[in-house]
Amino acid sequence: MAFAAGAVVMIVLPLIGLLQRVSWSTLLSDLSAHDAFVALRLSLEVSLGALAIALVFGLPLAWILARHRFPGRALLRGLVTLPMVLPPVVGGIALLYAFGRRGLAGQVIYDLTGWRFVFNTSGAMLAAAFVSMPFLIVTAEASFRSMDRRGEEAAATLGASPAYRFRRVTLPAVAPALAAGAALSWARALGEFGATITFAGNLPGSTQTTPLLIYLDIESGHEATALALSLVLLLVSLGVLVGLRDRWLGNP
Amino acid sequence: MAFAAGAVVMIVLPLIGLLQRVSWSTLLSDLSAHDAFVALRLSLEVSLGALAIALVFGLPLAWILARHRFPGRALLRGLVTLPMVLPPVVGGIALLYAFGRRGLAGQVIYDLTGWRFVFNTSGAMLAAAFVSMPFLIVTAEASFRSMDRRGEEAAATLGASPAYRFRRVTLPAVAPALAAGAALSWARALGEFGATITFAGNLPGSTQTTPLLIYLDIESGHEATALALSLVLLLVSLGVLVGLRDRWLGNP
Amino acid sequence: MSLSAQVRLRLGELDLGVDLDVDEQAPVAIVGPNGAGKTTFLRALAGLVPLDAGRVSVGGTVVEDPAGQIRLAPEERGLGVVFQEPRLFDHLSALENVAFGLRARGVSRNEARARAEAWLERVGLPQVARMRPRQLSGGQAQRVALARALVTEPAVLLLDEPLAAVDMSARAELRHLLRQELKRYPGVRIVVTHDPVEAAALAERLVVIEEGRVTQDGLLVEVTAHPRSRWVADMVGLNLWEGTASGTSVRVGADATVVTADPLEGSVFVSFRPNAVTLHRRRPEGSARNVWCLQVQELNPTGDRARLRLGGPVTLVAEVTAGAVSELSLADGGTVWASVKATDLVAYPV
Amino acid sequence: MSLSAQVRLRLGELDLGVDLDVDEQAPVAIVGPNGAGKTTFLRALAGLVPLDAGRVSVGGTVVEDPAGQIRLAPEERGLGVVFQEPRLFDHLSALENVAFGLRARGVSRNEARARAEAWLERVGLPQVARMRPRQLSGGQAQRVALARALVTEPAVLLLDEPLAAVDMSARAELRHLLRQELKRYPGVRIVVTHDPVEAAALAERLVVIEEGRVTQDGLLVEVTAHPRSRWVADMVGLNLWEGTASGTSVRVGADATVVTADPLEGSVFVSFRPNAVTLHRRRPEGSARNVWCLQVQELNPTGDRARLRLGGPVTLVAEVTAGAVSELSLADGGTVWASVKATDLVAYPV
Amino acid sequence: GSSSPTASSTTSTTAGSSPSTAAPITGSLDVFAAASLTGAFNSAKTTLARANPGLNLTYNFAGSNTLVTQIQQGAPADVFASADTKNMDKLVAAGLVDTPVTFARNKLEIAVAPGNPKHITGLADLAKPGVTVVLEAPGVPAGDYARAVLASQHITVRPKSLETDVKSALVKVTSGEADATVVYVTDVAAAGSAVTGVAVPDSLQPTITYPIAVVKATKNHAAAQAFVDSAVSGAVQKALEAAGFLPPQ
Ligand SMILES: Nc1ncnc2c1ncn2[C@@H]1O[C@H](COP(=O)(O)OP(=O)(O)OP(=O)(O)O)[C@@H](O)[C@H]1O
Ligand SMILES: Nc1ncnc2c1ncn2[C@@H]1O[C@H](COP(=O)(O)OP(=O)(O)OP(=O)(O)O)[C@@H](O)[C@H]1O
Ligand SMILES: [Mg+2]
Ligand SMILES: [Mg+2]
Repeated sequence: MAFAAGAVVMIVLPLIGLLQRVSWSTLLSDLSAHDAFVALRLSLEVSLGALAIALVFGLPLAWILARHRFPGRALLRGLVTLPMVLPPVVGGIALLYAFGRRGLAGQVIYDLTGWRFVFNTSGAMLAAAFVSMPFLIVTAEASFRSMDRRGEEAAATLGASPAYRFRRVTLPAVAPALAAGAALSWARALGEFGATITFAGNLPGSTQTTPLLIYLDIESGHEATALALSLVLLLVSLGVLVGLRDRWLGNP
Repeated sequence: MAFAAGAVVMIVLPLIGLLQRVSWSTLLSDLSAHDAFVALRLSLEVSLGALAIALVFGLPLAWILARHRFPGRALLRGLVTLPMVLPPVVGGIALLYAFGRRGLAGQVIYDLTGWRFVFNTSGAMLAAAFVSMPFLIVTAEASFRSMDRRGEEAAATLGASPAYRFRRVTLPAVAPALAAGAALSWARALGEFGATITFAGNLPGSTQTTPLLIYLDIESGHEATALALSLVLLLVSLGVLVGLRDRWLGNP
Repeated sequence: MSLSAQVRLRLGELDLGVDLDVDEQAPVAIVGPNGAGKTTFLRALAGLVPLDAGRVSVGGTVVEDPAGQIRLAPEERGLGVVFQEPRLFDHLSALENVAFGLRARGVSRNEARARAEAWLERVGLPQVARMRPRQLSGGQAQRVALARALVTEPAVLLLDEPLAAVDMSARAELRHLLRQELKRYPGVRIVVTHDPVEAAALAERLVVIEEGRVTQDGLLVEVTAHPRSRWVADMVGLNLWEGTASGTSVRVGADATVVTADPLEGSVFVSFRPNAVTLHRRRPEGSARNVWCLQVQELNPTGDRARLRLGGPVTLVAEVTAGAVSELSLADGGTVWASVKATDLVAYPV
Repeated sequence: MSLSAQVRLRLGELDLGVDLDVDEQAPVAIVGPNGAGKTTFLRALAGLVPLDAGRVSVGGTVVEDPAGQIRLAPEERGLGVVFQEPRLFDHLSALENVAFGLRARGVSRNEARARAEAWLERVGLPQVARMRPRQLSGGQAQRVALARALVTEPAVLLLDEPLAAVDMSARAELRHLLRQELKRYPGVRIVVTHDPVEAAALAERLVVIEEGRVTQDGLLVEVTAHPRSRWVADMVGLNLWEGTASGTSVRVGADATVVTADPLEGSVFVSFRPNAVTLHRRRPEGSARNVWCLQVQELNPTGDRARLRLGGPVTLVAEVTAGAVSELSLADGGTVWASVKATDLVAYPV
Repeated sequence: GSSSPTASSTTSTTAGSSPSTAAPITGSLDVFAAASLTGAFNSAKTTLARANPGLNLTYNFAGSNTLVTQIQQGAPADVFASADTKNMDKLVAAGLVDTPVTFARNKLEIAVAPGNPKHITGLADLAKPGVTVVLEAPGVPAGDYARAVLASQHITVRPKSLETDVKSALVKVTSGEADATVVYVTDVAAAGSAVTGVAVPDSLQPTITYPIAVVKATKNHAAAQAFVDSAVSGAVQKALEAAGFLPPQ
């Protein structure tokens, strides 16, 4: 109990500190003065896009890592967590090497389709997905692994195909853990900064997400604006997390 | 299957890109030339310290959030995820407001004990714990919530106290999810950069963790060294994650 | 040490209102239909579901009283429960499962092991000591759960269908063991069971719960001899009719009146054993007034006998020897004459 | 449509080697002690545990053959399973649980609902349709699971103790329902049960599995009349001795020889019904040679009769009327003379 | 002989030909600029937009080093404005930019808490016991400049932390963790009342120049060149001066 309070203090006190320093009188003008709303909209778009990517690509990977045996599985399982460890700037550089116009895959894609990720909202999504997908994968994998499989067996004997089983039995059973993983992944994507600025650039309206704008505000000495903007970012994510998660998880 | 491969490409290709650019011939000299090993040791120390803090403080909080009803629970549940969303620099500033020498709690602590977190390894740990603890809390809470409680009931009727039950029944039951959460949390702490630099500073041997050193190498144009160092960081965490997790989780 | 419970609670569709006082003299068996609330009642005693109202006290100590804001946690009530499903701890071996309650109570590692081993032996499973629950069969798991609860020797022992998953031969043996254990056990003992043989073997007092209410409560021989509901009659294998008596004549249906030995007035139950029914190919002669021509609705051979469900002006179950079945060439759908002697009919007021 | 299985597999301590051919003529009951491998055998048929060797074919199609690298997934085998535990889907209502298999097979929403509702009604639970599994009692859950498997009408139906959690009165009714369903069911039907009454009601053929091997397989009446193992004898409630015959005299223990009606030579089984035993206060006179003075080890009153376990030069179970118990003033620990007529002893070669 | 990373030979203040009265700039223009130029460049944007209705100007602000990496990786930049010559030289060496010109200079300044509670009057006070100082890390230009100046005056400072950039050094002072640090005058100006500046004598000031160049791969060379010109002596230059930067000369 005391320890839990310690955790709350550790997390909530800094947030209160932030609140204290926000200059409330100039809050609205600080925000409306510049691209704050554009950046916020873009942030939502990019973070939700990254979450979608993580779900579409990461979930099957988590499933395979949890349920199939193949050589190199342990290694792959470790590899997918590495983007979390990589300093974001290095992550951005790595992304450039892979998906930049001159990158391993980027070059091929550019030559074939003329598409490029860099300086493009899709690039910001890719960067956010790169850093946030591991959170979903690791959480989903753990839940796929540890869930009780007797329900799946029963479904199979009732004639349910693997896909039907996955949708109607497995997913509902791991929903709480998946929701947590998705929340983690989404929040990480929303706060993503280093990889985005390095890989996707910092263009208002297409790659300048809120954290990038906050960074620029701090760089140019507008700390008050930066804090105001952080506050808005926090409120938005708080709203989403509080509003959605409880409904999603069900209330025990 | 194809989607899973997509996820692997998205994550592994950038890592391959990094590998390609590392200048292997000068790798060792790049690393030994400067404080690389000091920084690596410090990184391990700080990230493990942060993990310990997260476990000691975050686990009880996760338990309370999952199992007790109290007014404001949904809000608190949202609040504890916010450090993930905060751009790291803002996180550092917030930490300064709370635990800096003039901060809300920092002032009190300083006045009473003369202790300060800033410019101090403990500050780096605090910063890392601040950003990484939410990962543990969210994962642990989801697993506490969704676990089958019939075992706990049985333990209670066998005369087990809540603490004994928690240790002998609940923890083993959620071990896989906890391991995943701890891995996420640790990896995030290991990669932590922005909050540390802003809050704790950057002094070799006491607060200069590997990501800070990497960032400085990049800023000062020593990209090769930065990549070499990133590679070492990746290998260390890969070693820990691959080596420990499979053993910890058990192999299904 | 005794248990006194007034349990009032609602849970979903269930409206549970059960009063029960049990002393340590003899084990009590609870029976009742699926969904009657037997498990919920045990859970309420154990503190696993809260009462809405009422009170539970164990040995004079009030362990729960919503009005008085008293509510002890399950582990503070000093009772042991065997659940309907095994609920073993998956990460512990069978032996560690059995030793769990002892370890939780602070018994030393070695002693706990030794006592757990002894109990595994008693439930016939010494060989599974090191196995994990998922390596056990359904019946083995339930037996380990039984050992796990019994080893702690709590003041109150609640058993929810402890033998349901145990195979017939092992059941006889385990029932015997359980009977001995319960007999000499110095505490309150309550067993939920679906099996009348089990109830008879384990308990002297029988409590019937139907739809959340106690419908019968008394000595086993008393309750089984005088069922007061179709369910109880079915359980003990008696035929039961409800009717209106005037003297020795009881009207039990639109077209049916039976004659009993003892005169009564008003609403009565009439019950009789299936083997008190005699079957005949043609209408029997003589003075018997309890005679009907019935249709064979079901014929179940069991060993050297057969049970028949017969319908017509009255509905009854008859038990006859296998020989009689072939002699009378009885078959599903055929008709037969059935008679019961008045002295075999037991009538008692509703 | 028929099922032919040669199942060879090892799982933990279990070494399973069961050959079984079942046609669609009549249901088959499997019985055996806890841990014998009955559940594992059904799981192997269903494709839930892989064979090490052997082969399973359904209606001529090989569904598993390790040597031939053939292994169809459970959902491709077209069979239905009722598991020993309900295994309902927690997030679906009882009705949705029952409709699951139909929906998975592409039956329209409305039709699936209607058929599921009809089945819930048939298992006696129309009122729980909208409830979640955790709101059901143990017995209700198992009945829903039964409906869930039956509604899909698969070519092969595997039932693992379908009635174990069902209360006695509902059990009689459900057993009746299941008997009818299984009777007219046009497929392979295998029921694991611990209850000989259930086996008798549901199946004509009885297969006994002990320690992973088939120890008896035949018509129910045949198997129950001639048990070949202590377990089977216990299950059907017969006394069983193994001994060496020379003519009508069979040596069944160090100090005990019995006389039977039919002469045989060599190793034989001798079995007799508990109610063939007559008890006497003093040594009975006359020519009876099957007479022993035995100790009462256990006395179980069941309704109007009592079962006694007696020990001494031979061990046997006797069934006598309640009247006899009081007449002979029988009690645990006392001694009594027991006799069995030679014509009541059935002897057959091992 | 200071070893500070001063202007390189490739930098010239005379390159560029058009005067500030050139024809309106049109088309789209991507300017990659060091993050420390954010305030000045953004405020110039309004003026430029008014004067050049046909101009679609986009900035991409990031660390100079990041921008170099991006341009090397084929990013669509038209103009690159760097905060130091070292990063610009990388692009010059790679042949990716035209000849750079200097468009701004900066000066070092000591930043202390508002009101200067520790009474710091010059660089020498940074070595006083009881004064907590942070500097930027080696490799960070401001830190290298500061160390060179301190070394030339034989002042030995023991910094509590080697900050990774100017802003985090400044934050240590504004939050009261450090008593003083050495940053650029423009940073002190931008921070407003949060810090007080203590001047470093002009005689000790290193040469701190900001180079700008047209990226060779530009598709709008005219506009790019016009922006470079404006930075040297036009509307952008005015905004820079307002933010505290010194003119190129
Ligand atoms: N958690 C719950 N939520 C809602 N309703 C519940 C819950 N638990 C029990 N019930 C209701 O209580 C009824 C009785 O359940 P209970 O388990 O006590 O029956 P039971 O007598 O033990 O039956 P069985 O013989 O089948 O085990 C159920 O039919 C159900 O409607
Ligand atoms: N997953 C497993 N791992 C190891 N051993 C197992 C596993 N499953 C079953 N066994 C072994 O197989 C034996 C038989 O199990 P099974 O469930 O088939 O028995 P059963 O005949 O159904 O018994 P019951 O009547 O108790 O249900 C068990 O005693 C156990 O030792
Ligand atoms: Mg129950
Ligand atoms: Mg089984």
